[in-house]
Amino acid sequence: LSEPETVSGPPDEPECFVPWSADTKFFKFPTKDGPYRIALANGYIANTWRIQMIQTAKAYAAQSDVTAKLKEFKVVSTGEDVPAQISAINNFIDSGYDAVIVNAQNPTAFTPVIKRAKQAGVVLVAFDNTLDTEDAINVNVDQKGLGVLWGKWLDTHLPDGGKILEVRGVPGTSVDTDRHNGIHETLDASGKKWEVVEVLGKWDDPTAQKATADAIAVHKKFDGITAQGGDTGVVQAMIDAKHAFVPFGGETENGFRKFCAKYASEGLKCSSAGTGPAQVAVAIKTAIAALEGKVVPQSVKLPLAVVEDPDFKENQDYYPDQSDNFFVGNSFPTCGINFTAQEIMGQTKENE
Amino acid sequence: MTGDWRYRLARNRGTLLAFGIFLAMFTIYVLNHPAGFTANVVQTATNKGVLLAFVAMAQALVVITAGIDLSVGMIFILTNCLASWIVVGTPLQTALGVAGVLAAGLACGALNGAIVIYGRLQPIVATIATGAIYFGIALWLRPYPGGSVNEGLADALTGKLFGIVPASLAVLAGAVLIVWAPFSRSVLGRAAYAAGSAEPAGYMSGIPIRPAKFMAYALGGLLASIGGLFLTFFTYTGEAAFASGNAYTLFSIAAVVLGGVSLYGGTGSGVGAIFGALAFRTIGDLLFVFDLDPLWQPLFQGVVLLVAVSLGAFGLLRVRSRLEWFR
Amino acid sequence: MSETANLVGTRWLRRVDPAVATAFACIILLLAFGSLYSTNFLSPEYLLQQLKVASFLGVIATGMMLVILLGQIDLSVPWAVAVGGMMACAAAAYGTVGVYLAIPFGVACGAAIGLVNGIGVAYLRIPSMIITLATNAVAQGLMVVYTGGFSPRDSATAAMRFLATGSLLPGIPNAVVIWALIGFAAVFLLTRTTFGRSVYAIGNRERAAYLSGIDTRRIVMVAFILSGALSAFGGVLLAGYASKAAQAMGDAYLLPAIAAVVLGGTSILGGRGSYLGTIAGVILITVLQSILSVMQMPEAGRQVIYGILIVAMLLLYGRTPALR
Amino acid sequence: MAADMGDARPPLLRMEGISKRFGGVRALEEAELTVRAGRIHAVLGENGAGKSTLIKILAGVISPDEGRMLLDGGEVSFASPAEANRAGIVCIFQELSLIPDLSVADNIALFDPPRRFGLIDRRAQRRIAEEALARAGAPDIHPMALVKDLPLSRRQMVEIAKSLARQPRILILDEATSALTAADVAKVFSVLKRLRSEGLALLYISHRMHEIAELADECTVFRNGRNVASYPAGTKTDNEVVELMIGREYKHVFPPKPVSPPAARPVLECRNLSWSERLRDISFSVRQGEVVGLGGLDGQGQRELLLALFGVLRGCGGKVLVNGKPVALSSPGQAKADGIGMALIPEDRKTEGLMLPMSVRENLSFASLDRVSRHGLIDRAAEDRQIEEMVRLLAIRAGSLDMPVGGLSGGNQQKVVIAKWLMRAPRIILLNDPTRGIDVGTKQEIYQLLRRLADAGAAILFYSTDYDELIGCCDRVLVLYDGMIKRELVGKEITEHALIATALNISGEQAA
Ligand SMILES: Nc1ncnc2c1ncn2[C@@H]1O[C@H](COP(=O)(O)OP(=O)(O)OP(=O)(O)O)[C@@H](O)[C@H]1O
Ligand SMILES: Nc1ncnc2c1ncn2[C@@H]1O[C@H](COP(=O)(O)OP(=O)(O)OP(=O)(O)O)[C@@H](O)[C@H]1O
Ligand SMILES: [Mg+2]
Ligand SMILES: [Mg+2]
Repeated sequence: LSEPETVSGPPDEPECFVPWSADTKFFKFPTKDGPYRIALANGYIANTWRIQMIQTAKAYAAQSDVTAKLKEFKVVSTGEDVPAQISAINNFIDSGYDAVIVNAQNPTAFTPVIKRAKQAGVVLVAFDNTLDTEDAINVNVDQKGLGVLWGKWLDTHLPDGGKILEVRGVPGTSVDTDRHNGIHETLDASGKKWEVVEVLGKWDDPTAQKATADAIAVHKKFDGITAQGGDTGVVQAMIDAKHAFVPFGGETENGFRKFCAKYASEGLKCSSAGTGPAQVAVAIKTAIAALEGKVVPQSVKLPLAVVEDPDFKENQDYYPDQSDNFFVGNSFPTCGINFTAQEIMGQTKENE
Repeated sequence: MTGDWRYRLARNRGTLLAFGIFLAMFTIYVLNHPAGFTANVVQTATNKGVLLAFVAMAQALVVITAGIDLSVGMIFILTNCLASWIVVGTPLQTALGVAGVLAAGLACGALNGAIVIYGRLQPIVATIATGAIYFGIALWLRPYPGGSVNEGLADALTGKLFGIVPASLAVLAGAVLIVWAPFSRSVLGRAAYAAGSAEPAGYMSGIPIRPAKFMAYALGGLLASIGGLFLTFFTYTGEAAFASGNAYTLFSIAAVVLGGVSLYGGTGSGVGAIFGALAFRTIGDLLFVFDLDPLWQPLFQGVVLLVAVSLGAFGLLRVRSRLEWFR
Repeated sequence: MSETANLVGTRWLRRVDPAVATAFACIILLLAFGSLYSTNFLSPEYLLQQLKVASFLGVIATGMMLVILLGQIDLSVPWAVAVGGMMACAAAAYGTVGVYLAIPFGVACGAAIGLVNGIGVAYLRIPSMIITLATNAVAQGLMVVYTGGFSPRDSATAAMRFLATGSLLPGIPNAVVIWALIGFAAVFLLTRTTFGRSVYAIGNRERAAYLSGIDTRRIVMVAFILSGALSAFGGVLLAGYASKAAQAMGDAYLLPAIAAVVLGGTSILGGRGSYLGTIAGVILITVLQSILSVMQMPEAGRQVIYGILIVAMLLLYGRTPALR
Repeated sequence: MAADMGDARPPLLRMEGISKRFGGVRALEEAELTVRAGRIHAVLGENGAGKSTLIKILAGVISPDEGRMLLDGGEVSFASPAEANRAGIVCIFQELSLIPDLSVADNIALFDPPRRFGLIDRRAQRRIAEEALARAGAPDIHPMALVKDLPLSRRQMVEIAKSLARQPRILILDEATSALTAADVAKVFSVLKRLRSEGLALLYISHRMHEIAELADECTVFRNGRNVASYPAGTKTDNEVVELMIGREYKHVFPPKPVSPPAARPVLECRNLSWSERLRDISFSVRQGEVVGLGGLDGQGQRELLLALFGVLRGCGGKVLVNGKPVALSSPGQAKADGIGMALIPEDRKTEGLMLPMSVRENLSFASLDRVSRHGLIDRAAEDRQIEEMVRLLAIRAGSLDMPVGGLSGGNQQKVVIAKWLMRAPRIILLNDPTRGIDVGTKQEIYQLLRRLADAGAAILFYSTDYDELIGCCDRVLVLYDGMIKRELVGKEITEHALIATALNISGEQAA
């Protein structure tokens, strides 16, 4: 069988395939001849992030150097149901695909399917919502690091500590937990006096906005805010409630960055960092590299796309003409991946 | 008797239609599948379908009494989370764990039944509320996805018998034999049908309406927990996934309707609901064999569902008396 | 003679519905309980903020109530809301005419979803629970295709912002005024028009209504169109509130809308219920969600308490009469 | 002979001082009833007299506010119909208690089905059902047919078979024969008489005097919730009984017919109407001022004919003319519209005539909403005016016009159904067995009303299962058999003999 060899680094393109940590393993799969059949097993689809991700995947697969290596690139979205996604992967394995890329609905549920992929010699690459396993490749964003970044941002801008509003994501997900822990560990480590009010925003603008509005109505004043998603809604709630602008650690929504640029002078000092949907391209790249027999880390650490006040630049860090829901972190220069907003969202339009 | 078959056919028309729809769609599916009609393909489809089949059968029991259980999805999720804690260890521990999970499902169903019947609340809202409670408990059990399950048992029950027959299908058949068949032929089951068809008339006829409804809800919880157990076997973990709980609830309603169970109560069968669930699942599988643009997939699924549920409307063409529009 | 006159005179007495009164009492109880945590729960800003947020749910629940009165249900609310918001914003991309027509266009798209539901339920006799589920899936599919394909514009127009967050009357958010207007229209429709009378009649016994010469199918269809349109209008307001539209914006409104209508004393089986009750139910649900949110209860506990409170309130006043 | 024995024995059941209120309505006040084994006890009374309420108390459906019941001399009380059943009390309720989605056999064995290993034994159940159906005189009903597919008269037969299968000691029939035709009634009567001879106690409620005369051993008359008289059957004339029931003097039953049938122009004409094997080639006309009856056994297409005229049936062949102009009606809405002016009093008031939980007021004005509204807005003053007029005209007895119509007695509900259509002053009135379950007094009012409407220019088509009615009310009678008009009887030809003979499809000579 064609199980990967575990080798010691360095990886093939060290500036792109950065290992997660010092003790990350490296895989060397038996070389397969191209062109390859690669599948993307997506779960949920009905939000801008996922749609943008799929558009990016198609755009990347359509790039000439990538197309040359692909015989087939198939995408299936199975919705929120984990078993459906598992079945899709099983089907891809049974149908002889060379690699399957997955944005997993659940990090722990794929153990049986990872086993099957391994037996069948199929390269499995997870990204965004990765898998808790050492048997498949993960393309990871440092979620906890993101929390740390936001915590540090608040720490530096609030010398005396203070009252923080933390707008959390979807409870029970590892992303939410990791980010939350990052923020709190950083704040606690600062030794200052913090009071953190947590509300649930569920990574959704209206929900976050409502929760923020309620929190402001009850608590009147916050000294700093951090939100994991739905940040545009959070700022909107501040504006509606005439809450003074305060330092803010948040995600990479275009709308949020528009606000950050506009109100920076009035005190909305932002750190905007996150996990752009373009990471799917890195995942595809990793899968191809693995199939080509190159050495890749079991866990690839993606760079964070960070922009902080006062560096928000029009049409580079944010796009005034694009949708608020658009996610801005679309370039991974170290991997040679650079998409403009137009390339991604306009892709189908040109094709039609 | 000579005329019997006609009545028999009429009685099972919903189930037969569901079977027909399923068969047609599944045939299209395997004919177009790159791997073809292999044991693996069938196993994959079955494992996915059986989960919904259990939940749909649970829903069918309640719907037959003219009720509805909008918490089945959450019972399914809750028992999944519970199973990821307790269905581990030695065979004895595992067995106890399985029993515990089933008991929990039964208890959830019984709570629904008690609130709806003895509290006299409308099932739709009552089960929305209990669904929130079950989800809260599930989240408390599993704040993050994780846990484990007895993998030997899991592999056995999601694998293949004799290398051909999916084991999950056998378990499903077992559940039909052990839960559905006796229910449909028992006095309480008959009373459940009566409750759904004409509750006051049933009461006036002196049959045990309330125990029957209670049993339907309780058994519904039990079947949902078998589903939750299988989810655990299938994924090796537990997860308090709100969206997927809601999705299973809604899917189960679609499945029972496709399976010929009337939402007005009184007619239909658990077997029909199973075929409805399998047919519904095949709609999703069709995505795999047709080369659709990924962004068009949700629309395709929606339209197929719309067409499938509209099939019943063809019967209207035959309606000669407009009064038949109204039940 | 005098006996008959007497009979006519008792009409007003029966209008005081104990369920509605209890629902309002529950709201006060909740707020009193919340004020133990922070007196700000009784502050005018907080209450107005609640009313404003409640008005989105209120608009959506109005349509849901119409449909529930018919003995049906509308599960297409989530994506009808999203379609309303997204299409209104999308229309705004087409010049000044587009901006002008944004709101009517969004509402019309919702009405179109309602039309499909209505045709399915009224003319094809598909159970509403399932046809609306299917149209919801179709609407979702359409929005995914749309978002993926056309680099959509999704920021709200100034008019939408004004409707949702402005305040024409000093101190009172426009959203509340709009809900009040829609509420008045609903009450009028339900109590003073042949349409409203027919809705109740169909909810009780469609066959009898049909044999009385009422075009029951048209009424059912219109009710679904209204429900779709009101959901979409809720989406327009929501987009105005958030100043942009998003796909998932309707997800959080389906179950609360049903719960609000039923907590307000409307029978889920149709034929019985008053709009005043729906108002109470909407405020109740909104305040309950808000208090649980602000009190920083962990999500698990919040869900459990939410569920228990709803069951408790229903047990207080939402019980169906005993068989004997 | 049976009567002598019965008197000597102690009563099987006694109800004493029973009172029951529904809100403000006193349904029963200090009511008494004594039932003896081997006797058929008829209970008579106007609509709303409290008969059904008394029965429901006896059968454990509702509990009395006051009073006690003695069974075999010992005091009993039943918390549910199941308990009453176990004590041997079996009741056929006025609103049937069959389960529409279950088969006939399932229904017959509903209460206590035969079991093997705890599960229902369908084979045995089927045997029981077939036996019971045969005993009830309805072997034509297939045990596997679904009840919802049967016409009302067959359902009543199933209900009777179901009660027989329960081996009752006391059998109660609350208007259980109201939808049956004479042939079925005869079969049921022979069963009941046999049961009497087997020593059962029977309580029989009916508004059909001739049935009571044929069947009862003793009678109790109820008025306004009290038992006003008990007497051995046959000791009072019909007129005396009716006076007891209504508490006032009683005039002749049927209003006089016009001497010669009116020669006015036809308002409603039917030419070669046919529909789906159930109606074949039906042609007739109804003139202004005429009352035309539809006769025949139940289920011979009468109901379909009325529905077809009212625009309910699809795919009808033939032609319908109103006022000489052909019309193609495709809904009741069109049929009632101004140019046509049709009204249909439907068969089943509970599912087709009324919205039971809605108020009397809302039900009364519902068919005339277009008349009391402008641009869809209801003019409440106009609505109230018209409603008051109808309440007065038909003497509808209701605690309040805002009470749910479901709270009225069966007869008053039926009056509401009729009133709701009369409010439109229709010119063509189709009636589908409108006096079923209505007391004699009210029936008489309805007959008067029909005649008055006809005299005022309406054309009336009137289906009834009661031959007396057809004979007393109609100018002509069309007798249907198997979807065809078998014979038209005019004036003096309308006799019980002719009606029955034609209904059974035997020529008059053979019958004689
Ligand atoms: N559930 C109820 N709620 C309110 N009032 C009721 C109810 N049931 C009966 N009544 C009232 O009680 C009185 C007696 O009704 P009951 O049905 O016993 O009359 P009945 O003698 O059977 O008449 P009918 O011959 O018309 O069937 C009526 O005035 C009726 O309106
Ligand atoms: N619901 C029913 N109503 C009336 N008769 C029935 C019903 N079901 C079965 N029977 C009859 O009872 C007899 C024995 O039934 P049996 O136990 O074999 O049921 P069955 O044929 O297995 O029914 P099914 O296949 O519908 O479950 C047969 O003669 C059958 O016609
Ligand atoms: Mg069989
Ligand atoms: Mg009665």
